[in-house]
Amino acid sequence: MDRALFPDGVERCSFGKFALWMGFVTAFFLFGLYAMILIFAKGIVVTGLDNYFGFGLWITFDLAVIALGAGAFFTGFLKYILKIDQLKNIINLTVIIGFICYSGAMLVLTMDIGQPIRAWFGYWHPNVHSMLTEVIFCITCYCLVLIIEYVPLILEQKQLNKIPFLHHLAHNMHVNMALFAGIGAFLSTFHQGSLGGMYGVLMGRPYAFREGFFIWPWTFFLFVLSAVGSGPIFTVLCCTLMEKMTGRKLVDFKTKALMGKIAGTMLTVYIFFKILDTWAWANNFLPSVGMTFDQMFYGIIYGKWLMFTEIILCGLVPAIMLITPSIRNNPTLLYTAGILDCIGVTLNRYLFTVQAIAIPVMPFDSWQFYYPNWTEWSTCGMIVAYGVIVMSLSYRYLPVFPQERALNK
Amino acid sequence: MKTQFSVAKFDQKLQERWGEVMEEKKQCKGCGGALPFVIGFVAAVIAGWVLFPDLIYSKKTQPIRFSHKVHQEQGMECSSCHTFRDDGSFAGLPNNESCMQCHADVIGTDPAEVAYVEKYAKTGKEVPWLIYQYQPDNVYFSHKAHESFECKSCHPDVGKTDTPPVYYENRLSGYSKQTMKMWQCERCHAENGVSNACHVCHK
Amino acid sequence: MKAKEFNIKWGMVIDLDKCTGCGACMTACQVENNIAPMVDASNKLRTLSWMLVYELSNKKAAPDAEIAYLPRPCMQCGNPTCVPVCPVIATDKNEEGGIVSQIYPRCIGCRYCMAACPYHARYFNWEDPIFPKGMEKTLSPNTSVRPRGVVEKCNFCHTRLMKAKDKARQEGGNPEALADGAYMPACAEVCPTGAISFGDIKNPEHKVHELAKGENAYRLLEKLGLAPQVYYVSKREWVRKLGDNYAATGKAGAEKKHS
Amino acid sequence: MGLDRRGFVKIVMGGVAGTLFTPVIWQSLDDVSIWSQNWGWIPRLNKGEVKAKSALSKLCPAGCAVKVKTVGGLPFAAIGNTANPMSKGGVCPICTGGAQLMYSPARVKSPMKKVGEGKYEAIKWEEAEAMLVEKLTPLKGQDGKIAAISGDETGTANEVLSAMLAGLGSTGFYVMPGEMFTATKGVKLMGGNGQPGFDIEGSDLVLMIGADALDSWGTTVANQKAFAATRPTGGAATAQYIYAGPVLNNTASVCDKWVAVPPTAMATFALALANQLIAAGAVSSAADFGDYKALVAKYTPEAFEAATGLKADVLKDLVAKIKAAKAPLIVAGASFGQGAGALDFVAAASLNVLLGRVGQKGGMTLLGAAPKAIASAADRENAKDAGSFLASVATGKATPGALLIYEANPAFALPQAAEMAKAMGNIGFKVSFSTYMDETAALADLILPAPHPYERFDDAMNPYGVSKPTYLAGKPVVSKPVADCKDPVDVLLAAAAKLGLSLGFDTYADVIKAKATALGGDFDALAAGGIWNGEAKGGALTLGAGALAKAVPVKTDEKAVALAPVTRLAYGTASLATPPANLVTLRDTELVGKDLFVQMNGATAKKLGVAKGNKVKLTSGSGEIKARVHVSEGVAANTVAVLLGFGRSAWDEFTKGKGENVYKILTVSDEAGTGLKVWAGSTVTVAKV
Repeated sequence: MDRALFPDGVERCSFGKFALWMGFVTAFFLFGLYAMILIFAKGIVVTGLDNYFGFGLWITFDLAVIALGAGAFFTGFLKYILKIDQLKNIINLTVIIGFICYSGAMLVLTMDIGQPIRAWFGYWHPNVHSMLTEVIFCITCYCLVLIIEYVPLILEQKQLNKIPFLHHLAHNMHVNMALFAGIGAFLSTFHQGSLGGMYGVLMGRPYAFREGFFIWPWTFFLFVLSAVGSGPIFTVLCCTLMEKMTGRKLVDFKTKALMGKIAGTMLTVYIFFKILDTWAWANNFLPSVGMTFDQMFYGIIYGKWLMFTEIILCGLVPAIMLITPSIRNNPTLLYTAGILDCIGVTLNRYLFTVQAIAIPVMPFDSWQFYYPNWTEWSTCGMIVAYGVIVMSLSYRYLPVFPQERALNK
Repeated sequence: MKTQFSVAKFDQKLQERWGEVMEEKKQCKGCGGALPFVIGFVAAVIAGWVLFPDLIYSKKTQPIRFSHKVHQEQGMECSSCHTFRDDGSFAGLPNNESCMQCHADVIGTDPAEVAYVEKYAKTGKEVPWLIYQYQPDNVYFSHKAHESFECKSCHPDVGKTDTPPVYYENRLSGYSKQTMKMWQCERCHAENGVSNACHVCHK
Repeated sequence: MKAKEFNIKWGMVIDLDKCTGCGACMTACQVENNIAPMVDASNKLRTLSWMLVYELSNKKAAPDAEIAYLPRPCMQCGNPTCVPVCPVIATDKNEEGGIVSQIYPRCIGCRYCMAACPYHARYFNWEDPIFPKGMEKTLSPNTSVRPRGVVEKCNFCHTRLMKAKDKARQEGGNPEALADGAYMPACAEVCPTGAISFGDIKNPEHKVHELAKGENAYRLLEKLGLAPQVYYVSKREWVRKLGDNYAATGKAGAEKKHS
Repeated sequence: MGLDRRGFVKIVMGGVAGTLFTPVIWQSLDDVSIWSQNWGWIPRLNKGEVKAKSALSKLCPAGCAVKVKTVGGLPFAAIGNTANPMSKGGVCPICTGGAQLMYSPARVKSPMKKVGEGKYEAIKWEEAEAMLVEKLTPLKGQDGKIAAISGDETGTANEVLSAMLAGLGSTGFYVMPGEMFTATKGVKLMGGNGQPGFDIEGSDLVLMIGADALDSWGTTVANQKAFAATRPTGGAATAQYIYAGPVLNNTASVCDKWVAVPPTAMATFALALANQLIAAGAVSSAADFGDYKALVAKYTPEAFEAATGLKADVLKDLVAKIKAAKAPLIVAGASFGQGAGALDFVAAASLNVLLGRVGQKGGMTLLGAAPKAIASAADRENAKDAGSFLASVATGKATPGALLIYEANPAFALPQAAEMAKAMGNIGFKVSFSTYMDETAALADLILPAPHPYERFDDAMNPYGVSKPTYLAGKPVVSKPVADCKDPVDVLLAAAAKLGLSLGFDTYADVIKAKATALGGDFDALAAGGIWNGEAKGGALTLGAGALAKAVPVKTDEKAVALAPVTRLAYGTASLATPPANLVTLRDTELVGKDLFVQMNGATAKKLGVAKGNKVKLTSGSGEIKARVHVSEGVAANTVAVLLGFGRSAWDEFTKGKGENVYKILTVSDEAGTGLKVWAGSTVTVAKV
C-alpha cells in the first residue's frame, strides 16, 4: 500500500510485515519512554547511579555510540575531502548512523544531568577550560551538521523529490556537502578528542589521568583514533545486519572491505599508541603517584582481564585481522574482526568511565560496585529502538543505497 | 536525472517563482504592500512595551501606608530605623519592637497609624512588609560592606514619599521588579575593582 | 600545574590522635548547611555528608588492632581537579582565602566534578530536600536550601566568613585580616576534643600556620598534586601512611614525584 | 478592504519582528530561568536577627551547657558555651542537633488518651489533668499502689516525684539503670557514702576499666575536654589514656592502649591488675588490705590469660605505666553504661584505694549528698531500680494501680525488654510524661507531652562522673513550645495540690530556683550558662574485700560467646532514639537498611563458623535477635558486639523498625552478695540462619 513511497526500482517487504516489525521495535521505545518520563519527573534518583558512580551506563553508552557513530565524519572526510569515490556506496548509511548516534547521545545526556531544565547553561555560561564544554558545543554543532547531511537524503524521497523546490534544495545541499563534511570532520575530531580529554584531565583519577601535548592529554588523541578505527567498521556491521534481515544486497563487499581496511589501518595506529600509552602509564605515571598496576584492578568485575580483553583480544587481534588483506577479504572474518573492534572500543569507554571512578584512590577507601538499573537499561534501549525505527524508515522509503538496484538484479 | 542541473538554472527557477509571487501581489490590493507588516510591527512594539509589563507584573501595595516623609520630618535618619546590629548584620526593616517605641499607642491622626497600632502593635503580629529588593536565599548581601554607598543608589528613593511605591511582583519568577539582577551586581563590582568571585555574593 | 595562590589560605589542621569519631562535626555540618535528614541514612552511596568521618584501621588482628577516625571535609585544593572540569562555571576557586565555591542555581548536575574528586567530597542531591513537617523552621540562615539535581559540597561554612568580615567592619577592624578564631566552620567550632583547628595557614598569628608545618602534618593524596588546604596530624605512622599511596618508596611522607 | 491570507501573514510577521524589539521574549526567558533556579517548593530560609541564648540541653544524659543559636527567635543550631567551665565550648553529637529535635516527627503534639490497642485520641489538658487526679485519688494512701519511674538521673524533678509519692503514702519511686546507681551501691560496699567522682582532668594516667569516658560514659564532653587538654596538637602528650574493655570503641580509638577484655572478665582483669600491683610493691593502709591481698592472690596472670585471652605481659606493662605515673586514676564503669554489678565497680575502684588515689588531685573522689529543695524527697543514694520493680510486677509481687513514667523508656531500655513491656500490662493506669512517642508512651493509658529542653526549666545535679559537686540549670530558649505540652513537674505539682498535697511549690521553675538557693548558687547566673561547684570530699574507703569475696566468677557455656552491647552517644540514649540529624553518622558496618550488624573479630568468626555478611541469630535465655556479621578486629576474644538502641517499635520513620533491640537479649541475673540485678556479663549463642 505504501509502494508509491519506495525508492525507485527496489523491492520492500509487505506493509503488514513492516508494521509488525515497527510495532515490535516501538514497544521497546515506549518502555524506554516510560522510564524517561519517570526520570524527568522524579529525578535520577530512580537510576542506579550514586555518589561513587556519578557516571555510569549512560555515559558509557554515550561514549560508545559517539565513537561508533564516528563512521559518519571519517567516511565523509575520506569521501568528500580525500575524494575516495567508492565510499559513495555507503556514505548515506554512515550519515544516518551518525545522526542516530549523536541525536540519541544528546537525548541521553539531557536525562543524565540533574537539572535538565538548565541544560542550555552549557552555552550561556560556558567554562572554556572544561573539556565537557567543548563536548557540549561540538556535539550539538556536529548534530546540526549531521541533520544538514541527512536532510537532502530525506528530500530525495521519491514523492518529496517531485516538488521542484525540494529537489533543487536537496541537490544544492549535495553540491556543498564537501563543506559540511569538512566542518563535520573538524567538529567531530575535536569532540571525540574532548571526550577522551574529559578523562585524561582527571588528576584525581590515576586510571584515567594522562599527561599530553599542550592542553590535550594523550587520551584526547587516543579517543579520536579509536573512534575512527571502529566507526567505519560499525557502519559495515550495521549494513550487513540490514542485509541479513532484509535478504537484499545493499552494498558490495568491495566497499565493505575498503571500510574494513580504513578502520583496520586506523585501529592499528591506535592500538600501537594505546599499548605505548598503557606501558608508560603503568611504568611511569602510576609509580609517580605511589600506585601500582595491580591496584587498578579488583576481583572479577574490575579484573585485569577487562584491560587485556580490550587491548589484546578486541584491539590488537582485530587490527591485525583488518590490515591483513586475505583475512579482511573473507566476509566472515571481516565481520568477526569488526565485532571485536566494536566491543573493544565500547569496553575502552566503559573502563574509562566506570573503572576509572571505581578505584579507591584514598588508601582507606573501598571498592564500590555499580549496577545500572532498569531505567538506565531501558532508556538506552529506547535510543537503540529509536535508531532502529529511523533506520527502518530510511531504508524503506529513502534511496540510501545507490548500489541496491544493481546488486539485486 | 538531476546531474544536468546547475546553480544558474536553480536561480532561474527561483526567479520564475518570485515572478508568480509578484503577480499575486498585484492582484491583492487590500494588502497594501509593507503596510500590514508595519502595522503588526508597531502593534507588537506597543503591546510589548505597554501591555506586557502589566501582564507580567502583579501590583501590590504595602500592608500599611507608611510615610517615610512624616518620619523624616521628625528629624529621623534612614539609620534611625534601618540599623546595623552589633555583629555587623543589617536589621533591614524595623520590627514591631522598634516601631512600638513610638507607636505602642496611636500618637497622631493618620488612619494608617491607627491601622498599624490596631492590627499589628496590639496583636504582636509583625507587619508583612513587601521588600522591593528581596533577593533569593542563595544570595549573600552585606549591607555593611556597602555602607559607603547612599541607600538610594540601590533602593528606591522613598525618603520623601508619603505613600510607598507600588510593589511589582513578577508573575513568573515571583521576585520584585526592583530586585537587582546578578549582572548589575557584577558590573558595579567590576567598576569598583571588587572581586566578582562566586562566593562573594552566593551562599 | 601550579596551585592557585592567594594572600589568605583558609585551612584546617585535623589532629587524628584527638578525633574520637563521635560524629558531632557531621551533625553540626548537617545543621549548619541545611542538609535534610535522610530516612535511610545507611545507604552511604546516596547520603549527603559534606563532612564525613572515615574509620581507618591498622589491619592488625585483635588485640593489636588500632583504629583512627578521619574527618573529611572538602579539601579546598589549591589545584582543584573539580573546578576546571565544570562546564558551566558553577564551581570556582577565585576568592581570596582559596575556598572552592559551588553555586547551586548555576549547577546543571552533570556530576563531572564528582567523578573528578578523589576525596568523594562532592555530593549530588538525589532528591528534593524534604524536612519533616515543621523542621524547616530550624533552617540555618547561612546556606541556601538546594533543590534536587545539583551538586554540593563543604565550603568551610563560607557564610560565617562573610559574617566575620561584617563583624570586623562593624568593630572597625580589617575584614581582610581576621583574628584567629574570628571565623570558624561549624565542625571546628563544635568539636568536643578540639581536634579540628582552623585559620589562615599563611598568617603567622593563626595557630594553624605552625600546626600545618609540624613534623607529623601531612595532606591526603599529596602525590596527586592537588595541594589541599586541609592538613592532618597524627603521631601514628600507620595513620600517616594511609594518607597516601606509597608504592614507589614505601615510606610515608616521601617527596612526591609527580607535579 | 478585507484582510486576506497574505496580509494576515504579513501582520503576523511584523508582529513577530516587533516583539523582538520588546522585552516580551527576553524578559520571559530571563524570568523562567530565574524560576528554574529558585523552585517554589524548596523550603525558604528564615530571616531575622541571629542570637545565641544559653540553655541546658539535657538531651544527653550528662546535659550539655550550650548556646542555642536562633534566627528571628527560631532555634536552628547549638554551639558550646565557652563560658561554661564544664563543657568549655564543646557539644556532644546529640545536643548539636537539638534544635531539629524540637520538630522531631516523633514528638507528642498534645495530651493523648488510649482508646484501644495502639489507638490514641488527642485530648485537652484540662481533661488530661482531671483524668490523672481522678485515677490517683483512690490509690492515695496505699503503699505500693502508686509507682513512678524516672529516667532522669540528675534533675530535681526526682525530688518532686519522690516527695509526691511519699506524700501520697507510697515508696514506689524507681530509677532507670545507670552507672550512678551501681556505683553508689559500690561505694557503700567499700564502706563509704556518696556518689563517686573521677578527676580525669587532674590525672596523668587514666585507666578506664569499661567506662567509655570519651563517648558515652559520664560527663562525656567534660571528659573529652580534659583528654584534649593533655594532647596539644603538634605537642607532646601530658597524660596517658588506657582503655580496657571488650570493644575498640571511640574512647579506645584515641587511647594510647586498648586492652581487649571480654565483658565477662572485667572484674578478673581489675583484680589481676591488683595482684600484679601488689606483687610490684603496692601497699594500702585500708583496714581490709590483708583480706584483699589474699583475695587477689587467686587472680594470677594465668587466670587473667585464661579469662581474657590476652597475654600476661599486658599487665606488666600496665603496672609499669601506673607506677611511673604521678597521678594515676582508674575509672570504673560498665562498658555500655549499665548492667555491671556493684562488684565490678568495687573491683576496679579498689585499685584507686590500693594506689592511695582517693580524695587526691587526679584521683577518685566522693560527692556528698546535696541539699534538697524538697525535704521530704528520697535521698539519691537510696534509689531503687526500675528493673527489679517491673520484674516483681511481672511475678505479681508488686501490684501498683498507677505508674507515672517520667522521661523514661522502660518498655525499651530495660534488660529483657519484652518481658518488661509485658509486665507493664499488669498495671491498670500508666501515665507517660514524654516529649517523644517512645515505646513506653505507646503502652501508656495517658500520654502527657513534656517540653523539649529548649522549652523548659530544668537542672542537673552532679551528673555522674564529675569530680566535685556540680550543679547546672537552664531556662527556656523559646517563648512558646512547639507542641501543646506542659512541664511534667508543673502538672504533677498541680495534681498533688488537687490531691490535697502541698509540696510548697507551684512550678518546676520555683523548685529549681529553690534548689539553686539551697546550694548557695544564683539561678540567673546558672541559667546564663554558669555553673555551681562545691568541694569534693575524700573519705576513707576500704578495698571492698568483704564484698569481693562473695563474687562468683562468671561461668560461661562453651558454645556461648560474651555479648558486648555498644553505646555510641551519637546514636541516641536510653530515652532518645537516634535523632534524624544524627542518623547520617551511622556507619554501614553497623546498620544497613533494616539490618543490624554484629561485630566480632576474625578468630571469633572462625570459631563460630560465620563469615562477613552472614545472617545470624543471637540467642540468649531471654530472647533472640537477628543480625548480619561484620568482622572487625576491634572486638575482644570470644565476644560479639552489637549496637544498643536500635529496633525501635515506636518513634518515627527515621528509626522505627531499623535493626533489633539488644536489650531483649540481655539476661538479668542476681549478683552474688549484693542482690543487685546485673546483665553486663550476658552471653549468647550465635547461629547462622
